[in-house]
Amino acid sequence: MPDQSRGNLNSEGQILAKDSPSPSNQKRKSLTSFILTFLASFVIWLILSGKFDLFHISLGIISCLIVAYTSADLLLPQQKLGHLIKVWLRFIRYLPWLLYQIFIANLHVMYLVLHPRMNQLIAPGIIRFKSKFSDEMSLFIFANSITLTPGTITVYVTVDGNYAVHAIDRKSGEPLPGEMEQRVANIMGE
Amino acid sequence: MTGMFGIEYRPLSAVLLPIIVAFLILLSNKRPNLRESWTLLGSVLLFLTVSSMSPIVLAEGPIQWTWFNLLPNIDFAFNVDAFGLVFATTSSSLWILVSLYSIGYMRSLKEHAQTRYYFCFALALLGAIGIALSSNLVTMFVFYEILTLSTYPLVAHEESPEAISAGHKYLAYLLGGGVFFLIGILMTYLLVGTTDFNAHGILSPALGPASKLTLQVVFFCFLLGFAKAAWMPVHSWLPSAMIAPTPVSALLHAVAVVKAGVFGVIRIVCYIYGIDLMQELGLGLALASIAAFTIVVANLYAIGQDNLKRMLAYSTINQLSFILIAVALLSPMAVAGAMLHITFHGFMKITLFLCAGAITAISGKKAISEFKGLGRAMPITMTAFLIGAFGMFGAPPLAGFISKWHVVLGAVQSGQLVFLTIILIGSILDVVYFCPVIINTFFGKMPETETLKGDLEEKVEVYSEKVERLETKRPIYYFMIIPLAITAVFSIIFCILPNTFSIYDLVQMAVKDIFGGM
Amino acid sequence: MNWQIEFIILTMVIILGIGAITVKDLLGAGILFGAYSFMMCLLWAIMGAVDVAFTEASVGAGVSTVFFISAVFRTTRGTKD
Amino acid sequence: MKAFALIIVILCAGLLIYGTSDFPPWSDPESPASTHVSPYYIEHTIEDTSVPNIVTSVLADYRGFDTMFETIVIFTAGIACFFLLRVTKREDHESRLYHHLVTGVTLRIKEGGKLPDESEEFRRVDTEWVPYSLIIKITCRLIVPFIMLFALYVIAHGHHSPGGGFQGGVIIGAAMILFAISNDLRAAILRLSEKMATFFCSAGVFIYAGTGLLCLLLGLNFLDYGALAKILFTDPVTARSHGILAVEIGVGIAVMGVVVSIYYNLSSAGKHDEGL
Amino acid sequence: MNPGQNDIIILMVVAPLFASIIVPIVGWRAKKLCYSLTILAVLISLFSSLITAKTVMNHGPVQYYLGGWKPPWGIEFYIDHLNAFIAVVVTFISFLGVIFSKTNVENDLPNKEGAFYSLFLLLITGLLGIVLTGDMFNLFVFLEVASLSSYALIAMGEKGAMYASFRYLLIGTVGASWYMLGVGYLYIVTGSLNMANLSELLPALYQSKTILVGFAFILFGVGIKMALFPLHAWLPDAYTYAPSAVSAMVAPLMTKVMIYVVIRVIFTVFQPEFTVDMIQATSILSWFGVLAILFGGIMALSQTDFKRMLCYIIVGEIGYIVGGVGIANATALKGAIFHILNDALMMVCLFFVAGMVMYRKKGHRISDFKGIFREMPFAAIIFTVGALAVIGVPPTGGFFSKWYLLLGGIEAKHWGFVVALLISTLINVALFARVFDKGLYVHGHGSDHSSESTDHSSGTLVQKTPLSMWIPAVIVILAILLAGIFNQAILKNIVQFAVPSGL
Amino acid sequence: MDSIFFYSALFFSILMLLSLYRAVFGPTVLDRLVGVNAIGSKTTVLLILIGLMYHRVEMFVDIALAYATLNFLAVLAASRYFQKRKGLYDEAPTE
Amino acid sequence: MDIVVTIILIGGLFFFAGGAIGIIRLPEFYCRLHAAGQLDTMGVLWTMAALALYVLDDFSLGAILTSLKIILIVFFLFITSPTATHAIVDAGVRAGLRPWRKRGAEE
Amino acid sequence: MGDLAKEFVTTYNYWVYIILMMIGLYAVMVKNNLVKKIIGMNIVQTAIILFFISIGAKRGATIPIIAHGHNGGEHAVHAADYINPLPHVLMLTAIVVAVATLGVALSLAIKIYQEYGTLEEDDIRTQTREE
Repeated sequence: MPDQSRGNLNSEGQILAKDSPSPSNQKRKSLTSFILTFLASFVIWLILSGKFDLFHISLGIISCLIVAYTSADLLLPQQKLGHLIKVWLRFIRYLPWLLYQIFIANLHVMYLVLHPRMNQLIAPGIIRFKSKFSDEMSLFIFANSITLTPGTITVYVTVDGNYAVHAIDRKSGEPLPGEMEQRVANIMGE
Repeated sequence: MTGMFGIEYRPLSAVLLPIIVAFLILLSNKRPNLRESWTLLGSVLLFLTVSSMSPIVLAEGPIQWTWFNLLPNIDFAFNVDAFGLVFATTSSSLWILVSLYSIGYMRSLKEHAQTRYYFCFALALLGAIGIALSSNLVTMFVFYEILTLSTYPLVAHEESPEAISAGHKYLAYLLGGGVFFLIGILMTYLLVGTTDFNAHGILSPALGPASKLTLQVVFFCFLLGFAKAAWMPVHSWLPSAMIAPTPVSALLHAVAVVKAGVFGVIRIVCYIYGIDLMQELGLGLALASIAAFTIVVANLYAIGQDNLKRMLAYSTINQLSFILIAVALLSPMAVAGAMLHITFHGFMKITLFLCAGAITAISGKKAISEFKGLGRAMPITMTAFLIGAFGMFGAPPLAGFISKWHVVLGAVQSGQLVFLTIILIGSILDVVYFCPVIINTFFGKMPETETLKGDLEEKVEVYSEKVERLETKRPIYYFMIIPLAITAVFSIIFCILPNTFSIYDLVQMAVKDIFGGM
Repeated sequence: MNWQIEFIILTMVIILGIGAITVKDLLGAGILFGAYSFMMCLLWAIMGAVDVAFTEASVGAGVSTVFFISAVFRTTRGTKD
Repeated sequence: MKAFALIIVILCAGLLIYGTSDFPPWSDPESPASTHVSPYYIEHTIEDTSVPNIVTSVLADYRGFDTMFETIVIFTAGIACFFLLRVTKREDHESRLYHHLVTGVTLRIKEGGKLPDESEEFRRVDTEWVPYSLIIKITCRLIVPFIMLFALYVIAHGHHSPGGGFQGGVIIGAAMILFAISNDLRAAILRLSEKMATFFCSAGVFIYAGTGLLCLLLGLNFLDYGALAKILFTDPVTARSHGILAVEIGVGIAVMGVVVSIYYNLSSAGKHDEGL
Repeated sequence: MNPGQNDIIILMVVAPLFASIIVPIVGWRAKKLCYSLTILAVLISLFSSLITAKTVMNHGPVQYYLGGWKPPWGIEFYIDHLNAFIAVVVTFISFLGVIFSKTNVENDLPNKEGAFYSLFLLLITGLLGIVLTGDMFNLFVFLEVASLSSYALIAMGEKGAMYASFRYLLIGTVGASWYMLGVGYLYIVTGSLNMANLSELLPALYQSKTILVGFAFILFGVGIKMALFPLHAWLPDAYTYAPSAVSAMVAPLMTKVMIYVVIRVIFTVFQPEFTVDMIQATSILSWFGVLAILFGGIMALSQTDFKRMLCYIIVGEIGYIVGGVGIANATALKGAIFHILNDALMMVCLFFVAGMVMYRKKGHRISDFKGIFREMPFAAIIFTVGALAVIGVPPTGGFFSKWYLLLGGIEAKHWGFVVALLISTLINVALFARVFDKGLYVHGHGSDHSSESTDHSSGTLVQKTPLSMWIPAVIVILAILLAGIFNQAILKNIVQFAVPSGL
Repeated sequence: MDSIFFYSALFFSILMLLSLYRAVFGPTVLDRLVGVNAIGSKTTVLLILIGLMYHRVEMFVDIALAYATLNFLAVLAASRYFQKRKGLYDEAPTE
Repeated sequence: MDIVVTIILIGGLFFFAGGAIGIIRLPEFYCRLHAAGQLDTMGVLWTMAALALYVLDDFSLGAILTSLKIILIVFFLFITSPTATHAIVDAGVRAGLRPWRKRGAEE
Repeated sequence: MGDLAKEFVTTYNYWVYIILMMIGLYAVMVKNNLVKKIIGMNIVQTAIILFFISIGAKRGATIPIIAHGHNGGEHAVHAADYINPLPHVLMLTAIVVAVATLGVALSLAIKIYQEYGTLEEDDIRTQTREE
């Protein structure tokens, strides 16, 4: 809970809050992530640029090198190559389901919004639960999936997997964590 | 002749000398002896330079010296003509005496800020000499302003609130006048495109394009500009400036400031407007009326004064207007008298002031009613005072007689009998206000408590119990006595030998230039 | 060709402008000013000034709003008017 | 005061409306503004500079001097913010919270306790510190490289599409700001130190002005990129195009540095601590 | 003319520019080096401005095409006699200002030398750019460079400077925006931004209301920046609280350069037949000048702070110049242009004095001037010369510009201006007499201690004014005197030709 | 097709007016933020629609992208304020 | 093709309209966020899809790249939009904004 | 649609810029809070940018980037086909100036807040007067 971070702090060296180790100042410059970042950014560059003459390509290479040099540790902090590809493939498999869920839930919210007696239908409330994830990335994907699914918004996530979700009515809040958690766990191979 | 002391460079060196002296004074501010010797040296050199020019001017005519171009058709130039030389000689010769006197006065009173005093004094002399020698109005204006500004710290030297307010009054009158002077110069420049002095006037060509009224207004601008001449509505700075130390008053009244004023008026009347134009515009009459009014009123003021210095101030106003009236008569004799009176009045008035200063410095008295019996205590001083006072109303063996005589002749010459009467009345009133002083000093009795015995030395002995400083600084007391004795002597000499320092010749030459003959 | 859109957006610009200076909360004013910049950006895109729109999008929407918020963060939010 | 201001405002409005009445019709192709100078730019941009984006060619070449000083304006702003806000002294009572990077634990050191050095392991945290949201952090981690790439693309393709040095520079700066917001200012400063940002400000302007000076040294007028043909071994038109690119890169670097520098100083009021 | 001579023009702007880029970087390592680099850059600028002025005097106006593009399309530097003259003034004054700034920066702004000198140089760059450019919009950009740096510099002064600078920023930005609006109005009917081109295109459109409004807004905008009387409210606070080195530099230059812009706009972009004859803008302007003179003088009288008094004097002096421009005959304009030089010199001189007094006595109220003639005699001399120049006492330059202004006023029969000028002279006397009194007369009534004793004690107790304050001050009083003595040389060679044709 | 784009663009602008209500009259700052965020997402689409109407959509895509990025930045910064400064009601008087 | 595009576009508009109405109608801040955050995201998805399809109509390399760019925008928005929503909620919670409760509900 | 309405609509840009400018000016003069003043100042600047961009508008023209597909290098480029680019260039500069001014103004506001503890103008004035 964020509010607890300013508790009664007297003893020397008391732990105030546990936070993820910041990737930014640990100079883990691995070659793999550098190359991967370079390749990824170069693909995006080609999409953006749309010019395939030598001059622009070389500009692109220089730009991608700069990006890879400066932010490889941001984009891909620690994953192994094989793992990464698997995750991506699974993520793409996950997307249609997510889109479908979003669409369904959207219709629900539309119904709520356009209903003349809206105030009686909605019943906002905060749901708290603990998920089984420990990996940041899966926490993140799960949290964003929850937010994307209308009717629910992630209020906060902690590193150890505590979630608080705001739901607009009972129906939206009920399925959590449920199926979605399972699918996200599948992606990350947990 | 070549070199720095060639004839053509003498005007320049006359102007540069005070500047050099001023800065030498400033540099040697920690060493009083050195500082004062610079002053003396400078004044002597200046006098030599100026007086060395008069034979040349008399023989070969004016010395021209152009330095650089200030404005189109206006150069920063000097033109040493006879009239200018009269004024220059007067002021430079008096500087020597005033410097001597200052040393005595300042040291005996242990005045503060002496460096500033000598510095400003030198600059004031620069102003006076510059005014005398300048060849056009703009150059004159430069020096006129220098004179005004450099005398301001002198007037307020005492640094008391009254002194400072007197200084402010002084500045306000003179710089305010300076503004009008500037307008006059501007109008002159606009009308005729030049401001060079010419013995026949330069403004007469302007009569066509510009109306008479314009020229008359311009004349009054000039007249206001020369508020230094202390004619009556703009005189009140002069009595209040009396708060200054006596040598400064001497400088103001006798040497530089007021003389610069009347000098300027004469320059305007004779060299800018010219006699003919003055007559045509009827300005002579106007000027004479103002001056006549001033003479009468100033005399009446003077009679009522109890403070000696204030009385002398009104006396000065009166005498200055006498010069103005003489000029305004526009006859050769009168103008010659006016020019002579500049010099003669300078010498006589300085005598009076130095006496007044000596009285104050020694006895600490300022009011005339307290002067009883001083004549016996300070015989030299009071004799000199007597000479000065009689000179003022033109008693025969004294210098004032010569100039007054010329003026009276001039008045007759021009047929202005009204003004003749006023001149005479003025002279008589002079006697009236000097009487109390003379009577008090020579016939009054000193009060019991302050009885002085014997001559000056004994007096100093007596006072030594009360005032310590007089005793300790006794030798410099002579610095005060000697100058006033010298001036008193000169007041007599000028009557007997009017051509001392070639003054008379120079005046005659000037008048000849203006009128083409006496 | 599309003056109607322009008309609406110009009206919005005025509303946002007035809003930004009347809101009694500096943070709100900053946010509304950001929205004002959005509208300006849109307006310029409609008028065909793409480069200006781009600049306004990056400057007005992004940087200047952030600057405002930083400044409000470092000073105070309350205001009398 | 209000009434007075209202009067002035209404007077100004009246004056402006008065002036508006003589305007040429709105969006008129025949108006003087569209027929006097600007057609030259439109018709000659390809043959003079081979840059299709007329705005870029006018900005960086025809009126390149303007743009140079536009860069200087922003440089001035950066230096001015630094000059106004930066404080180097720090009160000691503030330096009590520390972040242990390896474990991600935040510590508070009691009064009199030994303060750890700022090092790889420990980092000072300020009293206003609050834990940063995981979601925001990861999102920013993912999109910052993308934004930077996009910004570089914008700079590099200023010739052909809208954008250019200024916009690109601002977007890179925005990426840095995003990073600073999602983590904290110290993390951002560790990536791009203040001195580095200042150096970028100067370097960007230096590239621009240096290009101009190079042209001067090569014998043509200041900022006449045609002179660069001598060292690029191309024809003057291509040289101009490349000159424009160089200039845009300069602008981009400078603007990035300035935006970052201003943000650093504004968000922490010059103390360079926690920031927004 | 060979191209090498022309290149020197751009050096004038580029030298301080490059220095300003390098200085903040250099400031990390070697703080001392910043100062010398700055001086070097300004010196280069000064020399190139002198050479340019010489070229202009010998060969007539010079053009420099930036980027090699011809004027209506590209930006040009167009330098005629007026420009060249003002450019020399700007570089000269900034040279002195830079020298003067040393102690002020070291004492008051530790660790920020690099940024300070950088901003200082940017200010100079901006001002020079305004003077040299021949393009209306480019002028705006330079204006902003100069303004932004001056806001920052002013804000680092004593307490109160922040708020003053903030107000200056608001008003200044609105002024600059108005200027730009005016340029837009001109652009919408002509389609051009180049001054020379505009002056060719505009005569056909003189009947247009748009032109009139554009002209009005340009004047409003520039009027705010130059603190013309009703729009001057920002000036006194800003320049009073600014650091002494900054006010010594900004106060003389900023307003003067803006007046240059006014002259440019009125007489070059618009021709005199429009501004003088058709809409009578100049006569309105001259009356504003009159008001400014009187208002500045009266407000200055009521101040107790020396720098604030100087600020109001500046307001008055702007009135002089604007009035001279407004009278719009050759003589008055000559006086106005010459007064730009003189005013800049005397203001820099007086602000130097304020800086010296600030350095010694940690204050710049008039009461802090007590006894400066004894304690800091050379500062007193500098002050005296500056004061005399402001009053307009002959051997100083101030007299001669006033002379021409008066002459022009009388020629044009603009008596209001003449009277205002004369009254203001007297007011100036009163102003400086107050300071003189404080400085000269320390003893008051009944002086107990003799002068010699004070002389000795004062020298040892207080720290000496450093050399870096001395040299510029001495140069500036020499310049004031020389400007007076050689005024004919200046007027005949440059200023005379700077007066626009058609007058 | 142009007319469809035009009318949808018009529709978008009207929707933006609706969101504007929240932005201007939102009782709390966060409501304003919501409104502005909603306006931002609509604007992104609107920009591309304008591009289509100019038939130069490739030029407008970049702007839309930059816009989306920076809108996100602004929202993040504003919300960041509240993460650090408590008291939505304390400091700012709300209507 | 045009018809498909039109239909999808209108679908997107529908979602957007829902979002806009929701923002106005819903009673409190957290609920409004639901409408603003998610319905808009959906709307963006649909409209962008329509536009990408339309661009793809003129089948060339440039068109493909443009539609790819549009998809990139959508992708981008899908990452940022929930994050932004979350940030606002987080801000609301930390700022101490109480969630709205139905009158009489639960307590 | 009547002529008057048409006139109004076609010059709507100019009306709006005048209104915005006046809003900004009013804010600068009257508003008590310094940040509000800064916002007003920025609104003035944007209003002027709006004015300039309106100058550049051209009926029936496209954005000022030469299109490759339609008329590339070999074809002549017609000036009437492209919107006037010059005001855009000028306004790019103006936007940059605006943001630079904004940065400096906000720094000053922060400093003023540190010095006086308030951003309200009247409070600052009272404090200054009390000294």
